[in-house]
Amino acid sequence: MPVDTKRVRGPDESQSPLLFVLPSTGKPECPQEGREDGRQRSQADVRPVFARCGLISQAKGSAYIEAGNTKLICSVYGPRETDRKDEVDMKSGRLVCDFRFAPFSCPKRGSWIQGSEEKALSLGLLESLLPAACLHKYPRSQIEVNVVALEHDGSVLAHAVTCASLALADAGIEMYDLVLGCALRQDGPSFLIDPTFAEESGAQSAGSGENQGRVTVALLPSLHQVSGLQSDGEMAEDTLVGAVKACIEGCQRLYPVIQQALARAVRRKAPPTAV
Amino acid sequence: MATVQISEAEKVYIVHGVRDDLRVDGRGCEDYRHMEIETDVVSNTDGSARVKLGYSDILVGIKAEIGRPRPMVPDEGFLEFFVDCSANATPEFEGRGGEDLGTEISNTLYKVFNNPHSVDLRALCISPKEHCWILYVDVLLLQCDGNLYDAISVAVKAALFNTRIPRVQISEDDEGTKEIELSDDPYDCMRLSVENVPCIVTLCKVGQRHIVDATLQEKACSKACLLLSVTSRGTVTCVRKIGGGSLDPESIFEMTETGKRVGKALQSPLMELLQKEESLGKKRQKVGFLG
Amino acid sequence: MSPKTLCVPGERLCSTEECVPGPGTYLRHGYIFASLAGYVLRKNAGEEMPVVSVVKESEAQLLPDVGATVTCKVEIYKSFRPGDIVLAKVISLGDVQSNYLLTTAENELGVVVAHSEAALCIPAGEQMVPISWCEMQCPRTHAKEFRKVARVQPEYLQA
Amino acid sequence: MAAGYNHSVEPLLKYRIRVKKENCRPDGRELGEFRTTTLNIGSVSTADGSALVKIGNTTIICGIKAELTAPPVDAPNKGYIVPNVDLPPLCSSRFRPGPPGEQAQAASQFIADVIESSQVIRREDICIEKGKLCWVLYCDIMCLDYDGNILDACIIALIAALKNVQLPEVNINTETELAEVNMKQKKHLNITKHPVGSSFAVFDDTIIIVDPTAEEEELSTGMITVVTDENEKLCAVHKPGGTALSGEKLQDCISRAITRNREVSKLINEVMQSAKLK
Amino acid sequence: NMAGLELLSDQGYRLDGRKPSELRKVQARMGVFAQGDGSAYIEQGNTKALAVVYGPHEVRGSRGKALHDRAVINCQFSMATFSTAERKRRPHGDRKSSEVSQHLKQTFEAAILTQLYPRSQIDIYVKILQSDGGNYSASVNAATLAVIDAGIPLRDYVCACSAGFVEDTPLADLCHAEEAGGGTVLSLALLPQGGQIALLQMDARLHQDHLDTLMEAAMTACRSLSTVLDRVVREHLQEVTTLTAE
Amino acid sequence: ETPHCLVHTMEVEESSTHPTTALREFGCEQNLLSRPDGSASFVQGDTSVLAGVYGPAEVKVSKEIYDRATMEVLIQPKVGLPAILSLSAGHTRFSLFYLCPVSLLLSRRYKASLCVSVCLCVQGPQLLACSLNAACMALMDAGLPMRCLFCGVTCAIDPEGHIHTDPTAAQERESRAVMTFAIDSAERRVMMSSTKGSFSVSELQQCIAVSQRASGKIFQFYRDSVSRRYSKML
Repeated sequence: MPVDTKRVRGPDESQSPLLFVLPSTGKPECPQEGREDGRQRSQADVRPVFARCGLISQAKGSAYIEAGNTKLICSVYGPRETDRKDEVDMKSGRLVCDFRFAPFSCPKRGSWIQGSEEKALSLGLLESLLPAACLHKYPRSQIEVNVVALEHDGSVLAHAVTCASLALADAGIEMYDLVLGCALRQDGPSFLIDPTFAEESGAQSAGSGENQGRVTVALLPSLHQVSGLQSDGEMAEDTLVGAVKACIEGCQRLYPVIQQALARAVRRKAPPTAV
Repeated sequence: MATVQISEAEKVYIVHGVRDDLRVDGRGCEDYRHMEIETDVVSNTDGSARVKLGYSDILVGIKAEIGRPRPMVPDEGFLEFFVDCSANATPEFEGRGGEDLGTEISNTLYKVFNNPHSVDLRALCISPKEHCWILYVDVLLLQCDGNLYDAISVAVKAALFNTRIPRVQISEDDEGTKEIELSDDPYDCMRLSVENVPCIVTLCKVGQRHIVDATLQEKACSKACLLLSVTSRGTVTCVRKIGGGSLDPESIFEMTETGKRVGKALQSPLMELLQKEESLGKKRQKVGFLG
Repeated sequence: MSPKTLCVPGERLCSTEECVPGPGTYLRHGYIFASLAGYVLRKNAGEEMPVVSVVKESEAQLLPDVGATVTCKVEIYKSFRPGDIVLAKVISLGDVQSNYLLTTAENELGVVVAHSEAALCIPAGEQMVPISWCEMQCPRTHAKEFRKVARVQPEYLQA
Repeated sequence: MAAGYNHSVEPLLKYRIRVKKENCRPDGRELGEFRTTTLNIGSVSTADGSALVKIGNTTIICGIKAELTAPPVDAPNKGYIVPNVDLPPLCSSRFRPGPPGEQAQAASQFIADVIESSQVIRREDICIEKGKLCWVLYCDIMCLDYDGNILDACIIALIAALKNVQLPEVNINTETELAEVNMKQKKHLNITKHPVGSSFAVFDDTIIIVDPTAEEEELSTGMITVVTDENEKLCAVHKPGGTALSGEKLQDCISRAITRNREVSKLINEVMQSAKLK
Repeated sequence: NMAGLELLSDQGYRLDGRKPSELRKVQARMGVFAQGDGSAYIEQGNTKALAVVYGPHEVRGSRGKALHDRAVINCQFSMATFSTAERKRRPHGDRKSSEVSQHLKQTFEAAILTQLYPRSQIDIYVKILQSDGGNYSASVNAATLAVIDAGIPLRDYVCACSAGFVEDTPLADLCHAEEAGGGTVLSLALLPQGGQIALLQMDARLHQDHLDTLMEAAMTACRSLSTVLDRVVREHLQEVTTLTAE
Repeated sequence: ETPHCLVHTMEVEESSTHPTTALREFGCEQNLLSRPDGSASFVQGDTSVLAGVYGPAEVKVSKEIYDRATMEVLIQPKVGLPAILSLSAGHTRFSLFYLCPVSLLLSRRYKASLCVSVCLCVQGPQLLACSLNAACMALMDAGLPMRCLFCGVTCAIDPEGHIHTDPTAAQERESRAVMTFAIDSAERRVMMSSTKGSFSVSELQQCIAVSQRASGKIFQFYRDSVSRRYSKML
């Protein structure tokens, strides 16, 4: 292993105290009906979202989103001259996405070095945003989207997509539509929309070996197009279709909140009387 | 060649062809190209396979090594995927040029296998919390001619089928220190059940229709693809939208349906072929790269 | 025609039969959609149909359009020196390898602000004053230097 | 940052003339005036301790994660404190993705030095059993908005986050020799010193301003950071090159730093108090 | 020599039963891939290498790399992660494979008539699929066939072989166990017709008196390899001409 | 032409009036490398540093800054890759990066590139001070126009509150605080400061005063070695 000389180094190996917690006696019952935070199963019951634009003074556009305990911040820089001059297509702009977990954002401490999960999320973010951005309007240039997860409490990609599209709109990057994200955890016959970290990674409820999986959908709400779709686990085809439909519904639930956040940002930057 | 650029006229020609269910090479929308599969091609691995699909050429080698189980799942072994997009396939991959594609593919493979049924990971455990088998699944891209994911998934499945893991014996001495002994007999080994190992079907939306096993030219006409990994029972283990375009929900549902059908149909001839090849045993003429 | 209507990207503004699409909008299936978050503006420019556009705030565009006049930094001996602020016009986006192609071949284009080279003015060269269309002079050392001087139009200096 | 562009015509000169003439900075502050400082603690529940600090636009978040490890061989009765400062591309267009740049490295080293010099925590306090088990406190400091003077903000965030940390009780099982963690019994850390930093930007030794913005930092010809503790002792006088300063000017900076310490200590205490009430 | 006893039996046979000057079995095929301008596969015993050649084509990346009087030879040597007994973490980029890449480049700069293609670039990529000693040699031999397959003019075949020294006996074409034995290993790339040496490399020390014998052993091995390669090329040509004639 | 070398060492006597400004013997050799435009080695106590200056040279277009010279500072250990150096070596780099441009008299149009390369030959205490001195001598040797010279002085405060300039490794280990200053030759002001440990304001001011006094000796040493070198050349 190469030694990291650009950071203050700690011990070679350390373990989370959570691994040494004594198993508590009474196992908490797996709630079949409701969910831990009181939301309903198998309904488009998304967590209330708090969204704000324009928090980062240095960025062209920025957004902060909080859904339950999941907290994400995003900045957009550019359009500016592209780094990669060898890129084949100079007529269209480049979108660059960088997703990161803050080291303290997950139950287990993460490394500063971008891991493969972060790379996969960066790519998922990029593919979900690409269909919405009018990149042909920005020849020879690149637009950078940086997302940092400050706290990961489930559905992180879905909210990252929403957050990034808010920041892009705040930056005044031309877009065909906003992009909204919604995630789902399929648990046997029922599903949990916008799952928390525990619901996302938790064990299946008893007695249902089939149809366990996770789905994330990114939606262009007014054009009604799916710009991103990812799933894993094991699902029958009709379950999967149902899950995608539920996610689309979840995205639509989010739309008014995001519209309001954006309108607020527009009004703050230039009060209606000024125009 | 990971991607090609084609002219507008070519695009129109391909899109019109697909509309009439007639592709440039004469295939229908749901037909695969000719596929060649050979297992046991690299002798110093525990399992290997080579798959040729069109000119796409994939070599998979699997090595089993003894390691420590992950703390969260102490009674299971695990799989590690690595995809080497070698410069042999295209000069673009020279140096670190193939790394991004390599991580993208390996991340997808992790998702495809992220479920308890694809591979019996418990069988890979030697002694809980202490020792387990780690299967290093190394994918080597030798040539790219479109539809890498499908070819890679078939090659991985074939290589897993071919994998033989030595049997181990755990002996404990007086002080309680455990020692692992590998069986001396090369035929005394463990096989993996690949019954539930999924295969990937990538569907590309071209015009208003979707096609399987797209060539590079066809891929260039498509704005968005849908990747599905399907088991022999028709269960979907992973879905991913690939590419810079969007899809309307209806076509996603149609593509899922096609994907499931095609993926399911792909499985039994593949298993038959693998079993037939194995039944030849030592009599089989190994072709490798010399054929 | 209320200017106070807010919109977000992807909102349908009107059909093409009512309006002509302007900046900040795009066309799709015969309708005009917003591509920016901002205020909807409809302007009658004397033509038959009003132009509909979306404006954020008054903000200078950072990327030059072809034909637009830009201020940038260049270097060609005798006409320009590094650090000069030059008024130029973009004539092409250039190809993959090269950069933007600019021109100053107009009386109004050329060096706007320059600092003297002279060693006496260390560390910061004094800002020079133009004395002809091809020369500028340092007010402190009175040394003359060559520049392709622009006949500056006042509106460009406001920014 | 379209705004920054306009200044490039004659930035330094203009700035200097304006500050000299009006004794006032572009944002209306006086030379010795800090921007409004706000503090929020415990906002990240995945961290064992966290704090978010804003000095004007500059935003710094510090999250502390505690893990278990074996004590260092050369100091078997001590634990580890591992501070790292990250300046991600998120916070400003001047930073690129990838390994930490010069500035982030220098900041990490500086924070590590401040912890060591000021003895914020006695490293013996976080040792659980000599030579066997100790805590390692990963103090990850991340800049979310870079508008100058990150060092001051980093120190405040670090101290506030450390005060927010609660460590679970750990025992070593005498039979299995394995650690046993009791999440129900948690204890605060013993913070012995409260260092506070004050950064100054120097303009050719004629003007010294406190708490520079990113733009002022860029224009300045030198920077200096003075860290003091509550006993008016100095923990760091950090000046990486730049314009030279006389001893008297340095004394002015130190005096300002001492008053700043009182201001910030008061802020931290207030926020800690109100957090306890919740 | 401590490993000497095991490496050479009393009867004068090597670990795998070969005589000291005997080569391992060589099997090769040209034109294994449809894409790329030339390709070849070679097996030398258990060492298996694939080579692909692209070019001559325009210089990629920065144009500053182009040479005005000849072609740039660009080589990358890499090893499949499963090619060695213990799994490799990275296929290339480590010091060892960068060194072999550099040696390949030097070897083929000496062999290819680069002046015929000024301002252009020729890429040679070699992948070791299975490694059992003599990686460099197998790479050179595979690359030679691939270059010929690409129709790029060569001064001569470049044949490479390794040789080692055990108890005053020179051994040709070492396998992994013999290479790892700790003795001197000499790698030689030869243009056999004129007897010119394209590359010579030796690690560990050797008494000056032994150098000639060792060189001679390596050169003989290279010459016999060249006849094998020549046969492969002729057979391939035969095959191609009959195919095109049909 | 063989490079003109000059080895010069100086012993600073323990002066009874200022016992605290005692400096150990140090040595310096200028122009000992042929490749760089200027070079110097500086030996101070157990620490030895070699510095080379390359430039002014043409700048790479990609690294060009339109209104100033491009500075690059490299720190290398004597053996092995620079990657093995710890963060504290980065501190030396950081300091030099901000020090050199101030002391150099470069026109703002001076679009050249300058590279200062420092090789840590024997890594002892006071690496920072020693590196500063070596770099300054190398800049001088390169013949670059300079506004002023600079030198590095290290002081340590022991638990009893005594100040030691140029502390030994043992003194440094036992000390309560260690500070290193860079002092300019023109007005003896503080150009750079780096401290470890905690100390009072008066202790800081004392250390600065002591360092300023000590700097005089180092600047005299600079002068002596240069004048001796040129007297030989003429």
